[in-house]
Amino acid sequence: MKRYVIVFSAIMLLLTAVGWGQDTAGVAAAAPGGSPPEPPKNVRAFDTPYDNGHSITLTWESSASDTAGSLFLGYRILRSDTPDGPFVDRGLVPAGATTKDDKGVKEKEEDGYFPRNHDFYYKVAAVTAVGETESPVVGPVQGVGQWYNRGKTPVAVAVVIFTGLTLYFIVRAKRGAVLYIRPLAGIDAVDEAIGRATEMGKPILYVLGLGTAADIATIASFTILGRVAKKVADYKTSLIVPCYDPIVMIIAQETVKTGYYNAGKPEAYNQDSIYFLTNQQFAYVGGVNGIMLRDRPATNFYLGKFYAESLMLAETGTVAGSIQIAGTDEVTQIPFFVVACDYTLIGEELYAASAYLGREPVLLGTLKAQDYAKALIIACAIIGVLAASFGWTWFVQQFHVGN
Amino acid sequence: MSWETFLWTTLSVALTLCTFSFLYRDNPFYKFSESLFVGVGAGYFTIILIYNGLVPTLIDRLWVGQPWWQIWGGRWWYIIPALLGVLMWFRFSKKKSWISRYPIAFYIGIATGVAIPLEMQNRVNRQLADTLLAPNFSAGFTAGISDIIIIIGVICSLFYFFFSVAHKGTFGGIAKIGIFILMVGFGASFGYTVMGRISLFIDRVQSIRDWVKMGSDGTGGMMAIVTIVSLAVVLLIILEIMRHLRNKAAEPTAQ
Amino acid sequence: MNFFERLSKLDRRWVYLILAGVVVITVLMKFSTPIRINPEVRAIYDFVESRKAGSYLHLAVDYDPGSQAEMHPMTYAIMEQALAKDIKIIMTALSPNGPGMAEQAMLNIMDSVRLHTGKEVVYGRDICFLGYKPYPGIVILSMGQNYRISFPSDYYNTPTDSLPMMQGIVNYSNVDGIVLITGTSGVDYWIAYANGRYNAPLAVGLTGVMAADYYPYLKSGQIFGLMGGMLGAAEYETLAGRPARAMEAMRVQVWAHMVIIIFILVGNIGFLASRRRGGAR
Amino acid sequence: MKKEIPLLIVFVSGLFMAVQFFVPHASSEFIYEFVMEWSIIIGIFALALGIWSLVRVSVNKIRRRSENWPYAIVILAGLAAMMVFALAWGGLESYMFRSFFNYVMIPLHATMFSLLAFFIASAAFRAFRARTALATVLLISALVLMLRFNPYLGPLGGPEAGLAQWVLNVPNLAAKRAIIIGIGLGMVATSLKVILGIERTYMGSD
Repeated sequence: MKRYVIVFSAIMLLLTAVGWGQDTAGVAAAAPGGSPPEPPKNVRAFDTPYDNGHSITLTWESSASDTAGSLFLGYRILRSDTPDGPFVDRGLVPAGATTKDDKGVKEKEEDGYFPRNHDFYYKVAAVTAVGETESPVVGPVQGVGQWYNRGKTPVAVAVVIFTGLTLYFIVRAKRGAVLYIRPLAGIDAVDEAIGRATEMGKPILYVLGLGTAADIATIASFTILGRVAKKVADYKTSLIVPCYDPIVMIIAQETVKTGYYNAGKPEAYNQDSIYFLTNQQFAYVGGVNGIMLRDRPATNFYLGKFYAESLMLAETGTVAGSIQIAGTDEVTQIPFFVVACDYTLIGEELYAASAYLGREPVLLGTLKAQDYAKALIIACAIIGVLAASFGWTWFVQQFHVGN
Repeated sequence: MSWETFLWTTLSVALTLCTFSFLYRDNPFYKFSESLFVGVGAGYFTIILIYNGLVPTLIDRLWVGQPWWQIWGGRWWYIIPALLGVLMWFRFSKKKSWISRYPIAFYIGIATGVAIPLEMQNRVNRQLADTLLAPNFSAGFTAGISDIIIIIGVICSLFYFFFSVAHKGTFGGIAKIGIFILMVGFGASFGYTVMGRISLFIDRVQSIRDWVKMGSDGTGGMMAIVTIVSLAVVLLIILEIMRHLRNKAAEPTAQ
Repeated sequence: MNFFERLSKLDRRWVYLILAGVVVITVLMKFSTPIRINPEVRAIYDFVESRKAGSYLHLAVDYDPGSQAEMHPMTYAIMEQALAKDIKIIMTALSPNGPGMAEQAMLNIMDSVRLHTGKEVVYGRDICFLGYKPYPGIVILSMGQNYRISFPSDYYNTPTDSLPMMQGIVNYSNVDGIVLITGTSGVDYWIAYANGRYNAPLAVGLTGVMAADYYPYLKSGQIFGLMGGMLGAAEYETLAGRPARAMEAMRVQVWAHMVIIIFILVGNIGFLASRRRGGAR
Repeated sequence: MKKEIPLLIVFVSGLFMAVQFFVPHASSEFIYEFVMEWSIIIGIFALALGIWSLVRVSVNKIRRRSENWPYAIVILAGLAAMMVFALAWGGLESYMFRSFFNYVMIPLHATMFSLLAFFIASAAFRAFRARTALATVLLISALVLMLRFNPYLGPLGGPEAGLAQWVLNVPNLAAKRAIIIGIGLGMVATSLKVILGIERTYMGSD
């Protein structure tokens, strides 16, 4: 009988301690037949570094009761506006943890608002089946926003180096330095493909993909489209550009117009050949597939952002007998283009294409900057791996980007 | 099963069959379903953008229950993006269409400005930091060798992407190893994806099966519709085969 | 044009037709593929099979609707097997969208057992569902102490103590083993806490994508069995002698893949043969 | 006025957003979120131009009786139907709008997507030929991955599954990483070219 009483009261206490349903935080109970846990030691509360200010970080050393195999449930974070309470439960952290960011949103009117520049007091309680033991109160502490995120320094350094390289090579190119670039099969094919369309008297289809005008891949595709449009105007071929996004359509119209203008044939430009189709992924695929089978373009360009439709477009284009040149920055889709298209611009080649097609020295200069950046990355990788292997962690840590 | 659901389901099965006919060749049935999809898709997108985009991000913020002309109670500063949006409409005019470049310039500027540090961090800094690991031989010999292969693979593949150096000699050799590694990766990606894609078609076959079942379990009328649709499909296939045979007979034999 | 050249230039529509034909036939026909049973799946089956009537099994259903296609067949197969052997099942759900999955599985199985064996499965006597609680790590720990800490009442708000089958069942030490079916990373908690701290025998059923990462735990003995994805579920259905949902999906997929692989091989044979005949070009 | 000011806007807003990335303060976050909303709102206004373009192209097709013009009517009918259903009867909750979504759009979407299964098969058949050394490597690595879950060939977790996992985790990872790094550099370079006004074809000609 006595055993049942003990079990029953232990259960009841556990329920209270873990506290589902009710906010019973702060009730530290001593249990019959067991001792309450040791409190966590050295609790510290401080402003979370490099954040927007709506967060405070807590750290502590494990309670002596938090050992493997024990019935230790975790740590409860308690917060108050005054040192004397009342303390509010800010969540439970599983056993073994020694840190927690107590944070919230910055909008005053929303749930979970966490005030900035406001004094708080904290306690951390060790929770077991038997009871809870709280640490002493720490504080006051305030969440403060920072103006520079030091964790991002490696990114800042990378951006500065890269921008410097780019500017340097642009200036050099403007002064007339001759830059070599290696041939790229996909680019060499562009002229041939446009010429073929002219011979066959068939149009050229240019698909900008599913990206919005805010996607850099789409922006890169615009720059290629401008060069292609110029050549198309030179060859007096027609161009079809069905678009997936209205803003993309508007920019594509401007781009093609510029291309025709640069070719000295602004009168040949027809705005209706660059149109909005639809904004549903597979409806768009259906529409473009239809164009391929009905207008039988001699050449299809797929440059931009592509998802599952990559292979559907490329296979239909093959059926229609078109030459296909593709390029995307979606890593998972590159293989499908490689398999099904005649020429594929792999990854970075997509971004290099406009410089290749335009052949303007300034643009070629940026390619040189990209190459130097890659050389730098390779050097860092080799040195870094060696450093890591010989335990020289300082070097490796310099590359680590914080949140 | 209600008639209503059955008829809607019949419609979707019919559209499904129309779409599948594309695999054979372009035909009026596919053209119909494709055009319908394009139109309905654009209409759906417009409506969603009005109700889930325009209303919550703009209208609800400008007008908070006041008479419509009085926007000061709301967050009036949202009038700025609205004006920028209206500037886009200058494209309807031939002469003034250049005004639309202002919002576009803003849009592009934001996109590229956000991208510079963000893509540098996510694609360059983070990927590089993940590469800087000592080969983990404590997890076994294979694991250690694999780590070394990863590092060598990354470096060789990066060599392939050099634009301003001729791919000749030693450099060309390293770049060649790089392109082989890229191809292994592409093959793996392709093979990995095949698994999931078949199930998409399985799902469509099952939905047609369910429709046939729905009809045969339902009233006589439903059964009749299922029969008519099925007969129509069979008839079309037979007609197509006959047309094909006739054309073949008319053609001079190949070779 | 010889046979091999013809083969390698086969019209794509034949490829489509054969693939579609194989899928349609395998969907409609009720045959089973010869599934080779892996020891890690058999271990789970044997474990359930060797339990005595009246013993207890804890079934953790921790997956969301998104992975139900792979996970439901596992849950169904194990429940059918256990209930047929009069093993009592305690169910829990520790993923936010899991309770709906668990309840659906439980109700369907109660019906189907009644239909197939005529055996009446009574809620509270043969099976119970304790429900969902957040913080999986803590819930798993607390259940090692006492089920009632996290689940003072079951999913339907009946006090746990008033369920006949829960009389005398305190914690993991009263159940013979835990089978966890999950598509979430909560599996790490189960391994670390339920097995690590309380030494409860644990077997897991995982999505195909996850499975490969958990073989090390099988080797180290932290889990005694593992089912991976649709194939794992199909293996289990085969063992249980009741091929059902997983088997259907599996036989279609397997045959469709075979078709694609055969096409690749045929294409290459045709290509290589015609190249050899054509000589060096 | 026509070109200089837009280029200045690109430069200023681009530079501002690039710097914003390094400032974690709440006021910087606020500006970021506000500016993102601006982009969304501009996009909504642009939609009118998109729909106008679709309608114009379709109407022209019908008027000129170009090839396949009847299907332009279907496009316009679908577009009009969805707009009328929602705007005239109960918005997003409208019965017809929802039914069209559930029984026209969803099945068409799923069916169009499922065509991919066939395209994968035909692409594999047509393109996976051991023409060159590179093509052979591609073919073999794809086959290794395709065979990994085949019960006719071996147990899950057996040697070929291990090989597949290795191909996925080692060479595939190396290839992806190199591609991603290259793409990152390309994206930053392209963005720089746009912000600096070196690349300006998108801005129009006059």
